[in-house]
Amino acid sequence: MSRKKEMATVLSQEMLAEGIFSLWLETSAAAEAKPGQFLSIYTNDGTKLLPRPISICEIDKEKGALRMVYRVTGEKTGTKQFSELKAGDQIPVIGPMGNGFPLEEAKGKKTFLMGGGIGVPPILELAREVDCAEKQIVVGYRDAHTFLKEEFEQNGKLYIATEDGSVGTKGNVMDAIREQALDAEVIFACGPMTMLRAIKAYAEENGILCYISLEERMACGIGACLGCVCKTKEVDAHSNVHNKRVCKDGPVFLSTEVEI
Amino acid sequence: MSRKKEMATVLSQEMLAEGIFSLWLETSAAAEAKPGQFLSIYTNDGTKLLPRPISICEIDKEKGALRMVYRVTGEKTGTKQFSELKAGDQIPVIGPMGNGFPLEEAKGKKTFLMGGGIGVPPILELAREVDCAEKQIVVGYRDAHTFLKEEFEQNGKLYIATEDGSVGTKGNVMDAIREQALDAEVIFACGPMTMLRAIKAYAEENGILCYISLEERMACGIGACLGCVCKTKEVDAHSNVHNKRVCKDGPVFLSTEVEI
Amino acid sequence: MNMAVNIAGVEWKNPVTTASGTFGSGEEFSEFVDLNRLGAVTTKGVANVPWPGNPTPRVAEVYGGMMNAIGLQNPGIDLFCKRDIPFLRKYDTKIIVNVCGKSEQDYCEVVERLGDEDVDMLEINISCPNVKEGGIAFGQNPKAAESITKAVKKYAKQPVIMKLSPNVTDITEMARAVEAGGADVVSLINTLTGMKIDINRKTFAIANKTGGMSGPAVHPIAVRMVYQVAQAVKLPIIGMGGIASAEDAIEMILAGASAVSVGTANFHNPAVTMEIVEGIEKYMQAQGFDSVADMVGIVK
Amino acid sequence: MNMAVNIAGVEWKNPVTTASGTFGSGEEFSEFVDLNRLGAVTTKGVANVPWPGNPTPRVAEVYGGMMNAIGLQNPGIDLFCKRDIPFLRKYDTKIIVNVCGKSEQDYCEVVERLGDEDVDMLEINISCPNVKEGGIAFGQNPKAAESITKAVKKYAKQPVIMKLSPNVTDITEMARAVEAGGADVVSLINTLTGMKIDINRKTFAIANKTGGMSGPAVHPIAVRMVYQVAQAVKLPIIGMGGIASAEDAIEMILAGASAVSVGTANFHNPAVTMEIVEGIEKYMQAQGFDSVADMVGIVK
Ligand SMILES: Cc1cc2nc3c(=O)[nH]c(=O)nc-3n(C[C@H](O)[C@H](O)[C@H](O)COP(=O)(O)OP(=O)(O)OC[C@H]3O[C@@H](n4cnc5c(N)ncnc54)[C@H](O)[C@@H]3O)c2cc1C
Ligand SMILES: Cc1cc2nc3c(=O)[nH]c(=O)nc-3n(C[C@H](O)[C@H](O)[C@H](O)COP(=O)(O)OP(=O)(O)OC[C@H]3O[C@@H](n4cnc5c(N)ncnc54)[C@H](O)[C@@H]3O)c2cc1C
Ligand SMILES: Cc1cc2nc3c(=O)[nH]c(=O)nc-3n(C[C@H](O)[C@H](O)[C@H](O)COP(=O)(O)O)c2cc1C
Ligand SMILES: Cc1cc2nc3c(=O)[nH]c(=O)nc-3n(C[C@H](O)[C@H](O)[C@H](O)COP(=O)(O)O)c2cc1C
Ligand code: FES
Ligand code: FES
Repeated sequence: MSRKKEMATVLSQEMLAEGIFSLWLETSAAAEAKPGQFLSIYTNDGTKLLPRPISICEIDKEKGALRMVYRVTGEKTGTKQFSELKAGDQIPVIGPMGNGFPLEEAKGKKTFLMGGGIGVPPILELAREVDCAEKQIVVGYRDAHTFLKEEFEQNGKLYIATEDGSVGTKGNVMDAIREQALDAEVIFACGPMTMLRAIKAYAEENGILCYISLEERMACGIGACLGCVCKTKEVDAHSNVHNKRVCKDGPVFLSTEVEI
Repeated sequence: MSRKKEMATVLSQEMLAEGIFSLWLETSAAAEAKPGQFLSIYTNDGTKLLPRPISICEIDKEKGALRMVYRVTGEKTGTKQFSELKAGDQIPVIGPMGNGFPLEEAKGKKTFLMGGGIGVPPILELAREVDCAEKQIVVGYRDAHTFLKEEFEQNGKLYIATEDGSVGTKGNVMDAIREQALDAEVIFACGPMTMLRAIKAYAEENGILCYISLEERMACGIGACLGCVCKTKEVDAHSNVHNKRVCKDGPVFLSTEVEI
Repeated sequence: MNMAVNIAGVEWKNPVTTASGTFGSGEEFSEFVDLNRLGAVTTKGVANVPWPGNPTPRVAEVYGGMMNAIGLQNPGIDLFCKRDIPFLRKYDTKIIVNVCGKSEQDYCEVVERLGDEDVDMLEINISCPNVKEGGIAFGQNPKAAESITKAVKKYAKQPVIMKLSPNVTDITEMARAVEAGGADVVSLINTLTGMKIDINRKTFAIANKTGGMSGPAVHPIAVRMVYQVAQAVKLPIIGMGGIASAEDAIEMILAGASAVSVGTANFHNPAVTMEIVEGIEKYMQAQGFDSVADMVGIVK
Repeated sequence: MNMAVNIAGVEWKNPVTTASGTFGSGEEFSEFVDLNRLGAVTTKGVANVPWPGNPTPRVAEVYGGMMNAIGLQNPGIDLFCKRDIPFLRKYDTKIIVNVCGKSEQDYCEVVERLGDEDVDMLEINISCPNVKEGGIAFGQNPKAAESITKAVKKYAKQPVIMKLSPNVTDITEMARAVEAGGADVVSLINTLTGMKIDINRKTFAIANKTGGMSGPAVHPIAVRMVYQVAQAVKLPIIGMGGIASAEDAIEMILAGASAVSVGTANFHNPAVTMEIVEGIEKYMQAQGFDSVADMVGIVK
């Protein structure tokens, strides 16, 4: 009985690109947070009862604050309501949630930190914290709205792919790797399923240790409802079937243990 | 197609007594408003979809503003949410609604303006506007929280009853009339059903022309759903049965036409 | 782009009508809505004779919706024909008359009487949960539903819409029954029976004890039933239950409804029907649909 | 003032338990809730063998509630007995094991197995709408419900709670059937079958197409059914469906429930069960009730 839902206080909010917002929250969740974990953010609207899982983009332990970068997915959505929050407003959260990236695996290794689309934000805190041999950040965007670019440049060697080719490699993160003839011994990745599938295949072909962060619809966010499962290769010890819970056993999985 | 739901702007809000609030709203409804009419006030909360009917307590045509005085009926209620509104906030309303008091009936007549409990507020604008021979305002409160007392004193001869006897006559408005041996030719009244029943009986016994403002649960507030009916003595022309709609045909009725 | 829909031979200019009982006969709402903009107006249930309805309180708010037990108060068919039909005829919209009764004969009397009137469709309410004999006896029993449909069809000069109750184990069984009885259209859902208790006063919030629940809270149940009925019968469906936005209406259409009715949402926003018409139009434009019919039931 | 309730001979310290499937076996929630404060913990449905459940997406948000089609994923009775029962036994609370199955035999196997385990009550889920044979065949047919109750009772060493589906025409018929079959307690309601369509992706929000709806939106329907069942049978009732506050729980008790389960609300506020226990206590104090039993079903 050590955890609870709490009111986080909005420290600041800004729009990074069309529909992409950056929100700094003061919350006790910051104390324990690790890169790759997420926050369950609740609305203040009684018609929307389920949490929105949003990855932690930056951690400021001193201020006890977390930065969340998120996309507004439509009118009348919870994220739309989040985007209207102003400094001083309160918003209910539970966190930190999930396992986070196993930073120790990258120690002394040549590493890819890969993010695509709205999977880009969690790569930032990861890049800030990971201690590895060659920190190659490979991120993919839709277009020239390359949010967080400056922050990435300060934290590693940055490679960008854009779908429309307006910045960096035209295509996705895999295209960028090929174009730049990059390689690595460890991969940490977050992004859309198609991208994760490609990365998983690439890692397995090349025998690279690869961790991917998955997304699934959630109800409880704490591992109790079995809403958010992903298929696993082996029978999982908790579920006793081929399912793991993204919210609790993940969101970060070893690429070889899940079937996506 | 001349009417619509509109956003009213809160000009000010204050607490008059424990749980009793006074809210000034800027709204186009002020232009046409008459004493005895009400405003349908909606919450900004998607879980509470029905309007709250609140009587108009004061009309300021110049400022285009209406004053609503209302009681917070409990935690988690719509009125509780109203009580949290601050100057500048927006709140959806439709109005003015209903018929209002027939002021012309009081012309040159000795008149009682009677209010009880949360039926007191609409008596204020009535007192300000009615042009009658002897303006006797008789209002009943629970205790010494005699909200609007000063305003009443400026607009007629005021008699107060309180249930606990702390101010004026101990008892209700009927007790006040008896104690002070008052009489009148016309009565306008608003208040709880028990009070209205007593006034109706008194008026009928004494052959006094009496108008009472009724309360009923509403859904549409505009006369379409038949949610808010009251029993009538005669078959009503609209309903073709013994029912009239409080929201549209009322809330003010001739005491002899309704059975309460 | 074509917003018109053809429901059992009646061409509505768009797929949006009002849910019976939430819009009176249109007069009160005509202050807020240009009735010419609606595909059809569906009127409050009318019986052969005036009905007084239930005692008050008749309505209560619930989380994300409301409950009602109006009890089908209505002025009777005579006054309705004299006053309400001529009023609605002034507008360029279809008229759907909702019919209620306590016996097969009651329904048939009203339906026969309406044969001579200038109305476009009849909706037979066999699903009102709020009066002991307001049709629910017919609406929860497939045999009875089929039989009353047959009876009504004998007298009807206009296309007949049978309105189904969601308070059943298997909605498709009911839909098949009215199809077998000769219904031209089915509409669903009527209200779900609910109850609210005032814990401070320790009494029912509605004098009738139970009430019919409606509003956004019931929408997912309505969508499910519309979908199931669309798979089960060939009849066109008028979908309703919790529609409060164009998105809700479109969901219903994608699930299989050829047209939609808007009820409780009118109480929250009297102009909502017009906004829904506009919203459907915008969605069709954005998604490249040429006609409403192209959207009906495409999610399978 | 006495918060304890006696349900079919089992004394709970207060009338609040968790709704099956929303609380796992308590472990995850034990970080947020002092399980010692609950009258009982009701576990996620368990079958004779592990079940993989449905494909994802399994959950969706709806207005004032949610839908799920987990499909009764569970680790099977063996692992459950080894891991989950010992975990719960560390706490001073009653253990109610929810049982699911595809055939009468499946259910009986689990029930028999549990006879040797240290658990307090069994809840038989004959009402899961999300798996083709997750019991709903039993839960929508009174004869089948009676027969499975009888079968289960033959093997059961603990009191048997039969959990009813709201997706029926007449809930009292189902309650009477399980009473006739020898049930010790009835619990209701399970989820209402709903559907949500994503109009932009033109697909179902839930892979299973339909899902079970729960949360505050369904509360009035649950209260109505609890009330109806309370009038129809003598069995104690565990009421659930949309309870998210002490007020909601009290409403259910006044309608006739001897105890209440809290489900979806746990997802919105993991500490809600404890708050509900406290709120009921406060209400009893304020209203002068000496025991929970004094409140049960007093609104008639
Ligand atoms: C572990 C994890 C981390 C994530 N991190 C981020 C992030 O850093 N930034 C970001 O913008 N997005 C992130 N997402 C996606 C984000 O959760 C959804 O975009 C968001 O929940 C949508 O909510 P809404 O209010 O906009 O939409 P609504 O349509 O109002 O949502 C309705 C319901 O569906 C759920 N939902 C809708 N879309 C998704 C989705 N794609 N994934 C999971 N649930 C969904 C919502 O949580 C809510 O319960 C993450 C998802 C997961 C699982
Ligand atoms: C014509 C008329 C004029 C009124 N004028 C005033 C006034 O000037 N000041 C004032 O404080 N109150 C007035 N009332 C009563 C006021 O409408 C209710 O107290 C208020 O609606 C309660 O809403 P809530 O949000 O507090 O309660 P909730 O419990 O949140 O309300 C739930 C639903 O029940 C309805 N409701 C609850 N109580 C009542 C009630 N007593 N009468 C009608 N509907 C109710 C609400 O409108 C809402 O739809 C008036 C009522 C009517 C009919
Ligand atoms: C106040 C009210 C009165 C109603 N009266 C009728 C009626 O007379 N006949 C009928 O068939 N349905 C009646 N209904 C049911 C609606 O037509 C509709 O089926 C139901 O409310 C679901 O739609 P909604 O959620 O959009 O309101 C009534 C509903 C409400 C809320
Ligand atoms: C995610 C989820 C999983 C559920 N799993 C089960 C289950 O395994 N067995 C069961 O009998 N009921 C199950 N239910 C139904 C609940 O126990 C409960 O009957 C229903 O959700 C209504 O209560 P609520 O509105 O408080 O959630 C589940 C409900 C949810 C939301
Ligand atoms: S969201 Fe409930 S188990 Fe993951
Ligand atoms: S509230 Fe609808 S008729 Fe009065």
